[in-house]
Parts: sequence; structure tokens; C-alpha cells
Amino acid sequence: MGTLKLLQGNEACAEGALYAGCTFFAGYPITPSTEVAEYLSRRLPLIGGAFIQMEDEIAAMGAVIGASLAGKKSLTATSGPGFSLKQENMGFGMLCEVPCVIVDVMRGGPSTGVPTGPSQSDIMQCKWGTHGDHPVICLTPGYVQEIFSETVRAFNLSERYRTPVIVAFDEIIGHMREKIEIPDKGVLEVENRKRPTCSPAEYKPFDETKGDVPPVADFFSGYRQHITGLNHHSDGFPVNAHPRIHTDEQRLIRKVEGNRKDIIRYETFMLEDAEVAIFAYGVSGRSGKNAVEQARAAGIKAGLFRPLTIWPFPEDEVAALASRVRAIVVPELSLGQIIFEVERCAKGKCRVEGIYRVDGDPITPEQIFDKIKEVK
Amino acid sequence: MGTLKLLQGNEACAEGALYAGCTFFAGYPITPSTEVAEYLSRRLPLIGGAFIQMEDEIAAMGAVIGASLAGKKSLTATSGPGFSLKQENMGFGMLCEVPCVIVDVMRGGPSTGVPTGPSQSDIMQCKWGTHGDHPVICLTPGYVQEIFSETVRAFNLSERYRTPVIVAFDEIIGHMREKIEIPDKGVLEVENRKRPTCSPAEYKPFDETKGDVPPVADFFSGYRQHITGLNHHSDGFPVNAHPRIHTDEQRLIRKVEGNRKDIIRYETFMLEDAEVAIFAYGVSGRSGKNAVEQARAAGIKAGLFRPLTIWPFPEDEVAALASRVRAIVVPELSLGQIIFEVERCAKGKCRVEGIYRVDGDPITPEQIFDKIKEVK
Amino acid sequence: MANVQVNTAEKIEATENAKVKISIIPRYCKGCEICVKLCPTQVLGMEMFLVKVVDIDKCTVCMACELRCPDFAIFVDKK
Amino acid sequence: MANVQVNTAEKIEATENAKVKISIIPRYCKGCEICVKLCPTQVLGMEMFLVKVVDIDKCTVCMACELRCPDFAIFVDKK
Amino acid sequence: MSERYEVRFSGSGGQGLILAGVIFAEAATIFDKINAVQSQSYGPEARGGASKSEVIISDRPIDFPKARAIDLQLSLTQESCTKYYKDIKDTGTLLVDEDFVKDIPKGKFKVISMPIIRTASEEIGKAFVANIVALGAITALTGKVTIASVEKAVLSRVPKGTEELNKKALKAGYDMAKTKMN
Amino acid sequence: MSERYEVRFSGSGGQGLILAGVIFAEAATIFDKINAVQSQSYGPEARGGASKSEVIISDRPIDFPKARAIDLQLSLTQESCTKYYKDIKDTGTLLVDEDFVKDIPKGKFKVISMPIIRTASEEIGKAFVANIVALGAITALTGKVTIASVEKAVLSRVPKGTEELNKKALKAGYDMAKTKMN
Amino acid sequence: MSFNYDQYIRGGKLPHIWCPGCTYGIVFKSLLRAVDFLKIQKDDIALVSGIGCASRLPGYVDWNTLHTTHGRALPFATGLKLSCPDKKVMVISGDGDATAIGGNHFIHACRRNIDITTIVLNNFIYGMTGGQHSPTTPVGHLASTMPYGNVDPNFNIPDLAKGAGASWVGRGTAYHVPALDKLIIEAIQHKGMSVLEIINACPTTYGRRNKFKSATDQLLWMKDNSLPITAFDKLPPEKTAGKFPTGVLFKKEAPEYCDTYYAMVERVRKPKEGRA
Amino acid sequence: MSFNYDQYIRGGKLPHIWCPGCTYGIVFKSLLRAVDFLKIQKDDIALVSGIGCASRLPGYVDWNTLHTTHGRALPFATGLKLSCPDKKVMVISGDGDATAIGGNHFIHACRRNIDITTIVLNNFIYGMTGGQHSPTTPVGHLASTMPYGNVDPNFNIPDLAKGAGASWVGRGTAYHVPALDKLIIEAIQHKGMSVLEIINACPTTYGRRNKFKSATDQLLWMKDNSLPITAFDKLPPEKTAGKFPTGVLFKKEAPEYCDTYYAMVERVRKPKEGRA
Ligand SMILES: Cc1ncc(C[n+]2csc(CCOP(=O)(O)OP(=O)(O)O)c2C)c(N)n1
Ligand SMILES: Cc1ncc(C[n+]2csc(CCOP(=O)(O)OP(=O)(O)O)c2C)c(N)n1
Ligand code: SF4
Ligand code: SF4
Ligand code: SF4
Ligand code: SF4
Ligand code: SF4
Ligand code: SF4
Ligand SMILES: [Mg+2]
Ligand SMILES: [Mg+2]
Repeated sequence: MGTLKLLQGNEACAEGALYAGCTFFAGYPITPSTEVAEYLSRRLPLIGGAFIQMEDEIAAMGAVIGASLAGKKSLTATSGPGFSLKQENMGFGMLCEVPCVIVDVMRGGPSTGVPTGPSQSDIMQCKWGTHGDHPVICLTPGYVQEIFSETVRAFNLSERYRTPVIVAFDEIIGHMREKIEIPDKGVLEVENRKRPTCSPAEYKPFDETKGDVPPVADFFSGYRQHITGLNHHSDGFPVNAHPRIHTDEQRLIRKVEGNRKDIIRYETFMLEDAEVAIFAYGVSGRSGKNAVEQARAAGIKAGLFRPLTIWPFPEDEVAALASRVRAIVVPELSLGQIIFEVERCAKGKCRVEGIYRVDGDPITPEQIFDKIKEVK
Repeated sequence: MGTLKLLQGNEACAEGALYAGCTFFAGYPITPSTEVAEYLSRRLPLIGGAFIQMEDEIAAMGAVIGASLAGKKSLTATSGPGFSLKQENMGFGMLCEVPCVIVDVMRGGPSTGVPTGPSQSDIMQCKWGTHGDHPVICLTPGYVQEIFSETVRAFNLSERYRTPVIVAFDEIIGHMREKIEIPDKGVLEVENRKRPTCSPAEYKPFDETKGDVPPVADFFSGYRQHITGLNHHSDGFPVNAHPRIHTDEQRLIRKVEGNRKDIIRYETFMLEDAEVAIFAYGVSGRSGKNAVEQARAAGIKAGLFRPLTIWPFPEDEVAALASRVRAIVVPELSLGQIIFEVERCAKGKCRVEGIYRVDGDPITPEQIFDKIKEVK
Repeated sequence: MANVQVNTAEKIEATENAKVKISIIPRYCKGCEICVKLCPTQVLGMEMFLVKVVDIDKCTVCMACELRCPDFAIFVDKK
Repeated sequence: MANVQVNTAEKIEATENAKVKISIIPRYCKGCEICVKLCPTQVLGMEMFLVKVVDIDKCTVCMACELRCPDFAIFVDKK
Repeated sequence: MSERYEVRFSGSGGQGLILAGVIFAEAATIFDKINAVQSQSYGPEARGGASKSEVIISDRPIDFPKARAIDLQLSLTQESCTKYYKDIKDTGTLLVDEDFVKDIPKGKFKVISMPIIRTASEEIGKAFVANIVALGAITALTGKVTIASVEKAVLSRVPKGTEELNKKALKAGYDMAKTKMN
Repeated sequence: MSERYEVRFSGSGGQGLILAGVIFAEAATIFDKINAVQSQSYGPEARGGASKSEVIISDRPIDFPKARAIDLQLSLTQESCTKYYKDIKDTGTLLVDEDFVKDIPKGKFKVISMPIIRTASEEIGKAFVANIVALGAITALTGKVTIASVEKAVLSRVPKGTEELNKKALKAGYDMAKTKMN
Repeated sequence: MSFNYDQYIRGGKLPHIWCPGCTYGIVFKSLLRAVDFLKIQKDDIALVSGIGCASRLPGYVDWNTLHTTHGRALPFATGLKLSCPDKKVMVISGDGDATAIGGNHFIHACRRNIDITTIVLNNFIYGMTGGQHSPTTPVGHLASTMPYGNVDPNFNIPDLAKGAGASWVGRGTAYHVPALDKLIIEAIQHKGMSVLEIINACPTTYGRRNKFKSATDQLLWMKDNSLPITAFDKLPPEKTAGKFPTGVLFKKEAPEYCDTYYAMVERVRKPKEGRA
Repeated sequence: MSFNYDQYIRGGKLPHIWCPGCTYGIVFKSLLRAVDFLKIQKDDIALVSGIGCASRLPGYVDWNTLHTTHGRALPFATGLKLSCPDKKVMVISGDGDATAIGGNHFIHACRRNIDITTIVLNNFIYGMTGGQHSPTTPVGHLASTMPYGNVDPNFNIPDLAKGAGASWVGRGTAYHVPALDKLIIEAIQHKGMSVLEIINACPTTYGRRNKFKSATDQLLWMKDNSLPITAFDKLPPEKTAGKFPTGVLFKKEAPEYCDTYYAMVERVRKPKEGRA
């Protein structure tokens, strides 16, 4: 039996990181994510880990990558403005295949916006925020318990695929307290990056012949290597205008898109016979569940698709859904973002209707229920 | 008759800015955009304008906004890594409705990537790079002459809609030299932001009752005002968790999405009777044109849709196209970005096929022609 | 110049004697007690978490309270 | 230790006399002329944009050339 | 109890009401094993102005996490009372501090007035335990969470050395409310 | 001329070949009113290593901007010659510096060898005008752009005071190539 | 004695959002008196800030005011100033805003010596976000992200400004109000980048956590632990240990940035006599 | 005399990409000799850089090397060092990388006094991007973005480092090679943040534009315009005008960051004796 605690979403995130073996945190305070840092500033020293508050989010992201290259499981947490600042170095992490986890607790935006208000309006930025092509894994828990477990999963995926993983949730779940159970050690799987078994002389940090996820050697472990944010050959050294760039960037994308089965996770609720589906994550997913209950009570066959992995996007699942429901309703705390993806995958096979709200309050079950009635 | 010059794309961009009345440039050097700055560092002092090289791209974006608030038409130019860094302050410009132009000369990425190689892989970042919901206008010229004219248009749109406008083109066009004609003064329309006519006491910087684009007063002009990156009331002062946030952010989006007719511009080539359409911008659009010629020569009815405005996305146009062609081919110097939008708008009505290339060379007409043959 | 400092729209509680008038804007006072503790002659006190004048006759018009009130809540005018 | 400094895979042009051996790696030399100009005794010269030894007997083994060659292209060994 | 029950603690920043809400939720979830969600107002208004902390309890899982139909609202200041009372259900209760909330808003809900802060400062001797006095009263008024659990939760959250003080405060509030309920 | 014609200037960074390409394109577009696109290699290799500048000329608008089938390639260094010769058409021409390109690559294209750098340093007296000597030769060999236009373009781009020097260099290259063509 | 603050405060904006005992209000009043003393017209002055409690100040004052992004006030202000070199541009910032995330802009504005009066309200903490340690939190003190006592060494803000090239550097406190008025006046009068650090109390997130019973105690700490630079410089190290100097700490003559820039513009725009 | 560079240079990587006459290669050799002298094992040292010509150095040397984003070497290095406090971590950077875009990380690493040896190759220009002015381009000199002569005042890098809190600050030149070896050795030996500025020549983008006929002229300029700090300090201002001092310019004892951090960790992990 694990330990029961009443925790904020942000605290659960920190607990998840610790469970997953995180020993390094670098960050810069920002509402509404700061509690992740505060919690870890108390806990990490107690296990001999490192906590450092950097001069800004750019530096925090850099330090996290540096620590990961030294072999540490590393975390940073931020919100909109800081997430924007991290983008350049996140791209470095993606290109150089550095495992690490980035938490974005979404607040009202753009710009400073409403620092204490909830939103889900960074979700497209999670995918497209940095320049260039890049692989993205992004998880979207909706309950405090899920923040814990998805943070553990984020670390596992980041180690498994050797890539930064984003965990994104809204201010409401980040700040709200619920009971959670922290499983005993060993109950949840904890994964570590594959390290090289070859001799240092043979080792190449980006050796695609070793599979789409080449083993990664820690700095100072005897496997001397060169890591650069320039496009590079398998030995890590720069490459200029060369077919290698194309094939290597394809590999990076394939690592993620080619492993959708393993990465994509979602919850469905009364979806089997549904005629109207709700596609919603985070706090909107919670409202969605209540809306389904209301609809069913009123005799309407509604169901919920609640993605826990938003990137890679559950394309096949949404496509399949679109072929069998009359409409998909997409409630978002934004003016319409993830609905673009739903529309794309629905390919015109069913109606797709958004519900948007950015006034600082969550979308209510009634708002969704009304829309269900409208489209049913 | 204007003046004929042999200019680099980047130089033409600088000439376009000068033509449009730009008197302020702040930047930070980065390949392959630096020539925009270098050219203006020579020219701006000669007309009494200001050129400043800031400490980084974040600062450059801030200075550009500051100068625009003082009433100057302001420009910055950068490439991928710098574009990522500018995102936070770009969001400020969008929320605070500050006219200005941001040039992104796209290079190979992500991260440092291939600084001197071309790409079109920031195009989704142009739309989603900053956190939160935000309006985006982004123009994508494909010829040096167009870089000139679209830069003029970017300034006009930015003044007309009181919002930052992005001009995005690839390294190839940025660095290549072609003959261009710089029209005499007065030939191209040059537009200035609407300034208030009411008394200072009555003035509210974000007064939605004055229309979707409220007049903008310059700092130090007697209209004292408060500008903040927090969500704000019509008088400019912060608002917290309030329906106003929703309606005001809707207005920002509507400014752009509601004026698609005015903002969207594109070229079509042999598209009327086409059975296969190519959707391509920038250097890929140029190859597309040759590919159409090759296809027509081979008796295949191909045509080209070449957007000069990529954001807002020409949704209706693509939807209409999808209903009448067998396939849309989307060549991109990326691993597939704008194709997501094409797919979304095509709603399954026709095949949509991408051609991707990120090895440092442009997509050739032959590559496109081959694909045309495949899908015809 | 007396009194111009006080926002005319706000409710003011004035206490005065022949030499001095102390004006307090209750809506502005946040009860931080800075003025109370820094008044060298204990002119001021607290009531229900707000400042009040306890003994105006001890006031030396040293201005310590007005200068260091962070909330524009207390003003002292020499007569 | 003599000569270990020179990348064995590279072609070396060596010039020597009884006291000194000057080794040049032509593929590394970029012809910047730093060594030529800083040599106090005009031992070195340029040919087809590359360094060459003109008069080895003037060499005092002062090492100025080796120390300041930026390109690992010239090495001086005292015998 | 299977129904959703919403409690709101309101007052001014610094009165410890967030802690009170957290303790209440902890008593419910960890000790009484029922479901609870606690949330609070963030934002500049939490500095000085009105602030609130909300706890929703229910036997069923709680999905929609926001309190909208308040069963019981505590208000320790006039400002918070005026700002937040509108969400109180017709069948709900408004509990106010007798000395600091003079202007009782009109509504169908029941109003209970008690000298919470005065009790803390005069009876217990420390104004800062007013939140615990209030928590005692709320425990009594809701009847949804046992006072034993609340006491356990209090003791696990307050600083060492203040346990007795807080126990006294909790009991004082609980007893005071019990008499009011009769 | 209606066909696309591709010229490549190659050598090492610092030899002024980019300028030569720009001048050639300017002569074509501004003075001869035909279409041209000029581009060049950027990148770390432009520092020191092989570098190139390309000009495409055509009567028709030029859409695809990259040179792929070279009609005429100049190579002033061995490295640039070896690196880039593969794109030369079978019907094309490779023009090399006699002293610096000893190892002539095999191919169906025609090869012309001239002492370009030596002419610049010995005949004109300044090694740095080698690019203009080369430009003169290229003007002669292509025959697509008039020498008068190229001269105008040269004069509009070179530093004040070096006009005569450059005119002489241009003529020397032009004449030298003319003799080679006979 | 009484001063008419109302003329500068935007109608209906008081009470301000700062906590009870937050000394920012004291500094705010001082700033208004200083600008009034200098007879700068409301339309001719801009006040720019970043994000933080300190950075909320501009919202209250009836000038041209600009509340930018965290740490970025100086770049925005630079754009304004270079566009309108004859106007007065001021920046108000917190210790975190100016020296943590904004550190780069801070040193570069100092380097350029652009005529922006920059006031840094140092309360030794990130107030707005709830009390995380800043680059000025004293070593050993508690912060929400330094639960075991701060291990991060500090910036000395005046030293940093001077090392970066600022031409006027001073320090005042929220306790020494009349002296503060004079310092702000002098900082504004100085042509070039002037940096004035003002020591402040954040009772909510720093004071309480660090055993200051009240804001007043923090003000009295300023009184007891500071010395005017004139006195400070004369005393032996034993006597100044643990104390900090106040007043004008550094001053030099140096060309102002806009002046230099526009002189260049004038030079290159002149018809080039004696040249072809 | 001859030194075996091959043991440290990655096979097949020479010739390096730097231009003819670029003095970075001179410094590179000096660095290798210094690290060899200190007998630091290849596996125990990491060299981290940002972006720029200077930042290309790590690619050539057979240590653990990391070429990060522009200006960000120090944060990455901080993550490495705090994770492996017993390893040697060095940063190599250009004037632009370290003090323009990277200025904030630079001053914060100085403030923390983290044990990272930071070498700044100052060539007075942004070399990699083709010669735009940097924060160290002398006033009046030409740059591709200062066609009428630079109007931007400069950082004095040692002053900046000292003002920010670095505990060891030095300056060398590419001309004074034996002295440079010693300075690098001392910088590495120092425990804490050490900043060594090394004056370099970029003939391609700075020298040629500014009337230096060749790299050699730039090297000779270093010789003629520098003075060892010992001599510099003794001379009257007339004699030092226009010259810059070299050597160890500043040094102090201060606790190192990782030491302080892990001492805290030790303290809080100990069973709390004498406590409840
Ligand atoms: C990019 C970014 N990162 C972080 C924040 C969060 N944030 C807001 S204010 C602040 C610190 C404020 O500290 P300081 O500047 O000292 O001002 P104070 O509140 O103490 O007056 C932080 C970290 C933000 N708004 N934007
Ligand atoms: C974010 C970002 N901005 C700008 C650049 C472009 N850039 C690359 S190197 C460089 C300047 C290099 O100057 P310096 O650090 O002095 O190094 P040097 O090349 O002179 O050795 C710049 C501006 C970049 N790579 N990334
Ligand atoms: S003016 Fe001085 S004496 Fe009078 S109340 Fe204020 S502080 Fe006390
Ligand atoms: S100092 Fe001002 S706010 Fe504080 S108690 Fe006195 S009057 Fe009230
Ligand atoms: S060692 Fe000295 S003397 Fe000999 S060649 Fe080199 S520089 Fe000249
Ligand atoms: S210094 Fe080195 S690279 Fe330069 S000419 Fe001499 S040997 Fe060649
Ligand atoms: S948190 Fe601190 S700095 Fe912010 S308003 Fe409150 S007391 Fe002032
Ligand atoms: S551009 Fe300058 S700094 Fe860069 S390699 Fe060439 S000479 Fe060196
Ligand atoms: Mg602060
Ligand atoms: Mg440099």
C-alpha cells in the first residue's frame, strides 16, 4: 500500500518526479507553477539531489540539459511566459536527444495575461513553439493523481525515447488539492535510459545503426563525445547541407510518431455507443465527464474521449471516432487550438464543434451539455 | 518609373521597410537574416532614423515595441533561434496591439541546425510560437521583388490592424540576388495607424466601442495612457477573471480572422482547370511553378496555389480547391508543417500529399513533377 | 495648500487641535502600524486593525507618520 | 619527444640542419604569414600562399613561429 | 452524504483561511476517507484584499472542481462577505464574524453570526488562531466531517509547540457553533 | 538566348568571387536587361575553404533558383575545382587557374586553363584583382553579357581610385580568353 | 508641508495592491515629490516597468506608463528613449526583475550609458510570486525555495552597475525618506544611465519568514544598518562590517548614448563638403 | 620543447575552420598545454561553448565537449558542474557569446562563484556572423553594422566580472603566449568562477575593416598596447593611456557554489541530533 496524501497538483508533479528518480531541478519561479519548485527545494537536498534557481527560464532549461548529459534525471517547471523563453533550448534538447521533463502549468495569456487564471492555450505551442522540425511528446493529466502518474510516465518516456517530454496542465488542476496515493517503490515501473555497452572508442552518440534511439553515454563516464546543436553526423560532429540531415531528422520524428501505440494513452467514458463525443483534456475533461453523465441522464448518447497524451496527437483514434459519431465537441480553455487537430483528423466525417472560454473560469458541464443538445 | 537594382532578398526587405516609412530598427545579428540589419545600419542614419543593435533578440523585440509606442514604424529581423527568443515579447505586442514588423529568414533547424541552410520549418511557429491565444498575420514572399512589396504590405497591415506582422521567407530567397524595381514614392500605398481624434481625457487605448481596431495614441503625444501585458480593460488597466478577457481576446482574433478578405493574398498559376494542385510558398512555390510547366508540357493538368499570406490561412480557398481537384501536393522545406493546415481545410475531399526536404537543398521541380505524376 | 493632498472623493477622518490637523483616510489605511510605531510621541494607535488618533496634543508635527505611511492614508497639517 | 607533435597521418615537409629541424604540414598551413613576419631572423618565406623555409641556418630556435602558428602547421625541434 | 457539499472560507489574505480549507479537506479525505477537492483564490487580490478557499466534499468522485453553489460560507471580513455571498444556495448558510461583518447581505440563506476573531484573541489569547476557531465552527455546522478527524488534521499541520493552543481554538469554535445550532 | 545558362565562380573565401558573381549578374540584369539570379555558398566553409558564387541568366523569368547544370565553371583553387566540378554539363566548360589547379578532373566538358592569378599579380600588379581578370575571361567565354555592360557594372561596384586598375584587369582577362577561344 | 499627490495619481486607483506594510508606497510618494520638484510635465515623462510587485507602480501614476514583460523594461525603455531623446524615460524594477531575469538588459543599458533613470526596489526577494530567493537574498536567510537557508551569493547592485559602465550609481532606503527624495532628484538630473537601488521591506514574503516581526522592524533595520557613504568611507572596516553605504556611490562623466548616436546621424547626413 | 598536440586533438579534425590568421588557434594550443601541464585526465574535463567562431573550439579537442546555443554555455555548464562537482568544467566563449546575448548568465555565474573556468576570446567583433559590432568593438571603429564608426560604449570584461562577483579575473593576449599558458593554468587552478579574457585577432571581419594589414599587425598591436598589470599599476596615467593591463587583475577568497550547496545538503541530511 502506498502513502495517502492531500496534495496540490503541482506538489503531486514534484512527487511524481521524485518517484521517477529525478535528482536535478532547475527553474525560475512563475505563477502558477512555482509550487513544483518550492516542493522540490525542500525534498531534493534531503536525497542529495540538486535544486538550483537559475537567473531565468532560458538558463534553467540549459542547466537541466547539462545535468541530463551528466546522467541525472532532470526537471524544470514553468508557465506561459517562461515556456516561451525555454523554447530555444528545448529545441536543443530535442535535436541532441537529451532526456528531461518540462512542466508547463498553463495560465491565461498571451503575454503576462492573467497569471493566476487557468488556460489550455499553450497546447499548440507545446507542439510548435520552437523553430524547425522537432519531435514532441506532451502529456495532459486531468486529476491530481494523474499528474503524479503522468509525471512518472513522462520521465519514463523521456528516458525510453531519449527526448524532452512536456507535461502540460492548467492552473486549476495545478493549484487544486486532492487526495492521492503515492505507490510504494517498485509498484510503478521506473525506466532508465539505455547506456552504451560498446567500447568508448566505438561509441557514437547518434548512431542510427543502433536503432532509432541510440544509447546515450553520460559525460565523464569515459565515453568522450561531442554534442552540438548544429545538425550532426552519427559521431556527433557537425554536418552541413547533406542527405544525413534529412534522414536524421526523420529519425527524430519517427522516434515519436513511429511509437504512437506506446506513447498515446487516453481514457474513454461511455464512448462505445456514443453519438456525440466530447474530446477534452485537463480540467475540461473533468467537466466533460459530468456533461456525459447529464446527457446520459437526459437520454442522449454522449461519451468522452480524454487524451492523456496530446502529442503525438491520437490521430487514428480521432479519425475512427469521427467515422462513427455525429459530432465531436471540443471544449477548451482557449479560443480554439486543439480543435484544429480534431478537425484535421475528422476529415469532414462528422461535425466538429468547439466550446471556448478564456474568462478565468472553467468550462462548466452545463456549457458542454448545452452544446451536446445542440449537435446531437 | 522606379529605380532598378540588383538586390539580395534581405536587402529588398530593408528597402521595403524604408519605402513603408520605417524609421526604427532594433536587432541582433543572425545568419541568414543579418543583411537586413546591415543594410539598414547604413541607410537609417541617413534619414535620421534609429538603428540599434541590442544585446539579444529579446531586447531587440522589446526595443521595437517601445519605439512603436513612441509612434515609429519599427522593424526587427531574425532567424530561427532568435525568432524563438522573440516569442515572449511578440506576444506582448499582439496583446497590446503594437504595430511592428518581424522578419524571420528561415534556416535549417531545430536549435542551431544548419545556420546557412534554407528551410520553411518555422511556419507553424509563426502561428503558435508564443503562449496563449493570439492573432497572427504572416506573409510569405517568394521572389526578391515580392520581398520588397510584401514588406511594404506587412507595414501597412500592421498599421491597419494595429498588430505585429511577420514576414517569413527562406534562406535561399533571402540571400539570392535578383533585379527589383523600387517604385517611386507614392506608387505603392503607404498606410499609417489611426490616431485618436477625441480629447486626451476621453481616450482609452483599447476602446472596443471604437471598432475592432481602436485608435492608437503615441507616447508623449498628450494622450497619457497605461499599457500592460496583463489582460486589460478598454482603459488599459489590468482585469482579472472577467468576461471582458474573453470578449477582448475574441476581438484580437477577429481583427485578423474577420478580415481575411483584406489580408489574404496569393498567386494562382494555371489553376482554373487543374486536376492536381500544388500548394507551395517561398522557394518551393518557385519550384512549383516550374513543375506545373513540366506537367502541362506532359499533358497533365496541374496548377499552382502560391500563398503570399500564410496566416491567416487561406482556408476557404483551400477548401474550394480541395472540392475540385483530385489531389493537392504540398512541397515544403520541412518534414511536414503547413500540410497539416491543408489537410484540415481539405476535409478529406481530395488527396493531400507532402514532399519534404531538409537536406539543405531546395525541392526541385522534378521532385514535384514526379509526385504530380504519382497522384494525377 | 492645506488639505489638497487628500483625495476629495474619499471619506476623511480629521482630528485637530489648535496647532495641527491629522487626516486619516480609513479606506486607504491597511493597518500596517508603521505610523503608530514610528511616531516618537505615541500620538497614534490601532483600533479594529486601522489607525486612529489617540492623543493629538502630543503631536510635534514631525511628519514621521505621513512620510512613511505607504498607503497615502495619513496626512499631517500644521496650522 | 621530437616529432611526436606531428600528426603522423599528414604529409610533412621537413628542413633541417645540424642544430634544428623545421617541420611544416602543408595541408594545415593557411598562409597567414604570421610565422614569416614574426620570425626575427627571416628564416621563413612564402611560396604559392604557403610557408616555406628560406634559410634554416639563420634559425635561432626561438620558437616564435611554432608558438604563434594558429594552425598546427609548423614545428621546430632543436637537435 | 452522497451529495456534493461546498464550503467556502473567506476573509482577507493573511487570516490563515487557506490553511483552514486545506485542513478541512485533509480531515475529509485522509482521515474520514471521503472525497474532497480544495482550491483557493490566487492573484493580486490575495494580497490584502478579499481571499477565499473552497472545499467540495462528496461521497462520489468529484469531477467539476469549482464551487458554484455554496452550502456554507464563512466570511471573516465585510469585503469578502459582500464580494462572495452571491454563490450561497438558498438552502445554504452564511457564517460571519460578529464584529467585522456588520452589513449582512440579503438572501434566502441562513445567517449565523459569531465573535470568531474576538474569541481567538480574548478567549484563546492569540488572534492568529481565528482560522482554527472558524474551522471548529464549520465542522460543527457542516456535520460532514468528524471533529476527531479535523483535530488530527489540525495537529498534523500546525507548527510544533502550538498544538494545545490550536486544540483549544478548534474546540471553542466547535462549541460556540453547537450552541448557535440549537 | 532563351535557354537558362549557369555560371559558377569558385575558389577560396577571400578571393572576391562573390563580388565577381554579383557584378556579372548586375551587368546582365541592370545593363543588359536580361534575367539573372545570383546566389552563393554560405557557411563555415566560406571561411578559408572552397567557396562559390553562381549566376543563372535567362531571357525567361527564372523560377527555380539553384544552379544544377553548369555551363561554365571557374575554379581558382584545386579544392574548389575538385569539390564542385561534378555539376558541369557535358557540353559545359571548366575554366581553371593554370598555376593553382594542376589536377584537372575528368569529364566530357571542355577545359580551359589560364594563368589568372599570375596575370593579376604580374601583369596588373595586384593579386586581388584576380577576380576581375576572371570576370573578363568569363564574359568572353559565355558571350551572353556584353563586355561594355560588365565594365559598367565593375566600375559601379569597385572602390573609388581602383577604377583604372580594374578596367585593365577586366580587359586582360577578356583578351586572354578570346585568344584561348580561337 | 503637505504635498498634493492627487495630481499625479490616477483617479480611483487607490488603495494600491501592495500588502499592509509594504514599503513600496513610501518610495512611490518620494518619487512623485521628486518629479514634481523637477517640474517635469506629465506628458513629457514615461515610466516603464517589468513584472513584479515593484513593477505595478506605473499603473498608479498619471504619466505615460508601460508595464512590460518580466525583466524587459530596459529594452522597451531604450526603444522609447532612442525614439524620443528629448523626453524623460524612467524605469522602475524589482531586485528580481532588474538583476535576475533582467540582468542582461541592466548591464547593457549601463554600458550604453543611455539616459534612463533606473530605480531598483530591492526587497531581497521575489515578492509577487510569493517569496523565492532573489540574487539579493542574504545568504543563510529563508525563502520559499531556500527552506534550509539561502546558499546563493548576492549581487551588490551598485557594484554591478558600476562594473557594467553606469555613470551614476546610488543607494537609498525606504526609511530615509528626505534623503531619498534628494537621491531620486539627483538620479533624474544626471544625464546618462543612473541606477538607484532603494532598500525596501516586503513583510509578507521576506520579513515574516526571517524573524522580522513587522514592516516597522524592517524599516528600523535599514536605519540601524546603513551609513551615508561619506561616513562609511571614513570609518575603519570593523565599524562598517555588516553595514551598507547609502548616498551617491559613484559618478562619472561619460557621453550619453542618444547624444552620441544622433551626433553620428548629423555627421553622416551633412552634405559631404570637400568630397567628390 | 615540442609538445604533443595530437594526443588531445580529435583525429581527422584538422585543419580547423578558422580563417587564415585567426589567432584562436594560438590560444587553442595554449589551452592544450595548460591542461596537459595540470595533468587533468581527458575523461575528467568538459569543455562547453555557445555559438560563434570561438565556440567552435570544443569540437576539436578530445574531452567531453558540448557546443550549446548562443550565449548559453554557462547555464549548461552549471548543470554539468552541479551534477558532477568533482569534475573540471570549462567554458570557452566569444565576446559576443559571453557578454552580449550571454551577459546575464555570465554575471550570474560570477555571482554564484561556481567553479567554472571561463575563457572569453575577445576579438572585438562578431566573427561568425560576419563582423557586426560587439559590446567590445572600440568606439569609432568600423563594423558591418557600424558603417560610420561604432557609437556603442564598451564593456571592460574584467570590470564586469569583478562587479558581478567573480573571484578570479585575468587578461591575456594571443601574442603573449608563454604568459598565456601560465594564466590559463592559474585560472584553472583557482577554485570558484575564474574569468580569463584573451585578446584575439579576427583579421577577416575586424582587422581588415579597421586598417590592420594582417593578423600579424594585430598581434603586434597587442604587444605594443598592453602592459603587465604589475607595470601598469606603477605607471602614471599618462603612460598607460590607451594601453590595457594583462595578468591576474583581481583575485579574492570566496566560498565556491557547489561546496556551499553540498555542505547544506550534508547538514540537512544528517540525523538531527539534539533535536526532537
Ligand atoms: C518570463 C517570466 N518569468 C517569471 C515570471 C514570474 N514572476 C513575476 S514577478 C517575479 C519576481 C518578482 O521579483 P522582483 O522583481 O524582486 O519584484 P517584487 O515582486 O519583489 O517587487 C517573477 C519571478 C514572469 N512573470 N515572467
Ligand atoms: C539566438 C542566436 N542569436 C544569434 C545567433 C547568431 N550568432 C552566431 S555567432 C554570433 C556572434 C559571435 O560573436 P562572438 O561570440 O564574439 O564569437 P566570434 O565569432 O567572434 O568568435 C551570433 C550573433 C545565434 N546563433 N543564435
Ligand atoms: S507628525 Fe510626528 S508626532 Fe505627529 S502624529 Fe505624526 S509621527 Fe506622531
Ligand atoms: S502607516 Fe498608513 S497604512 Fe499603515 S497604519 Fe498608518 S495610516 Fe494605516
Ligand atoms: S624558431 Fe625562431 S628563428 Fe627559427 S624559424 Fe621559428 S621564428 Fe624563426
Ligand atoms: S603561421 Fe602557420 S598557418 Fe600561418 S603561414 Fe606560418 S605555418 Fe602557415
Ligand atoms: S508581497 Fe512583498 S513586495 Fe509584494 S506587495 Fe506584498 S509586501 Fe510588497
Ligand atoms: S571570422 Fe574572424 S574569428 Fe572567425 S575564424 Fe575568421 S578570423 Fe577567426
Ligand atoms: Mg523583489
Ligand atoms: Mg567575437
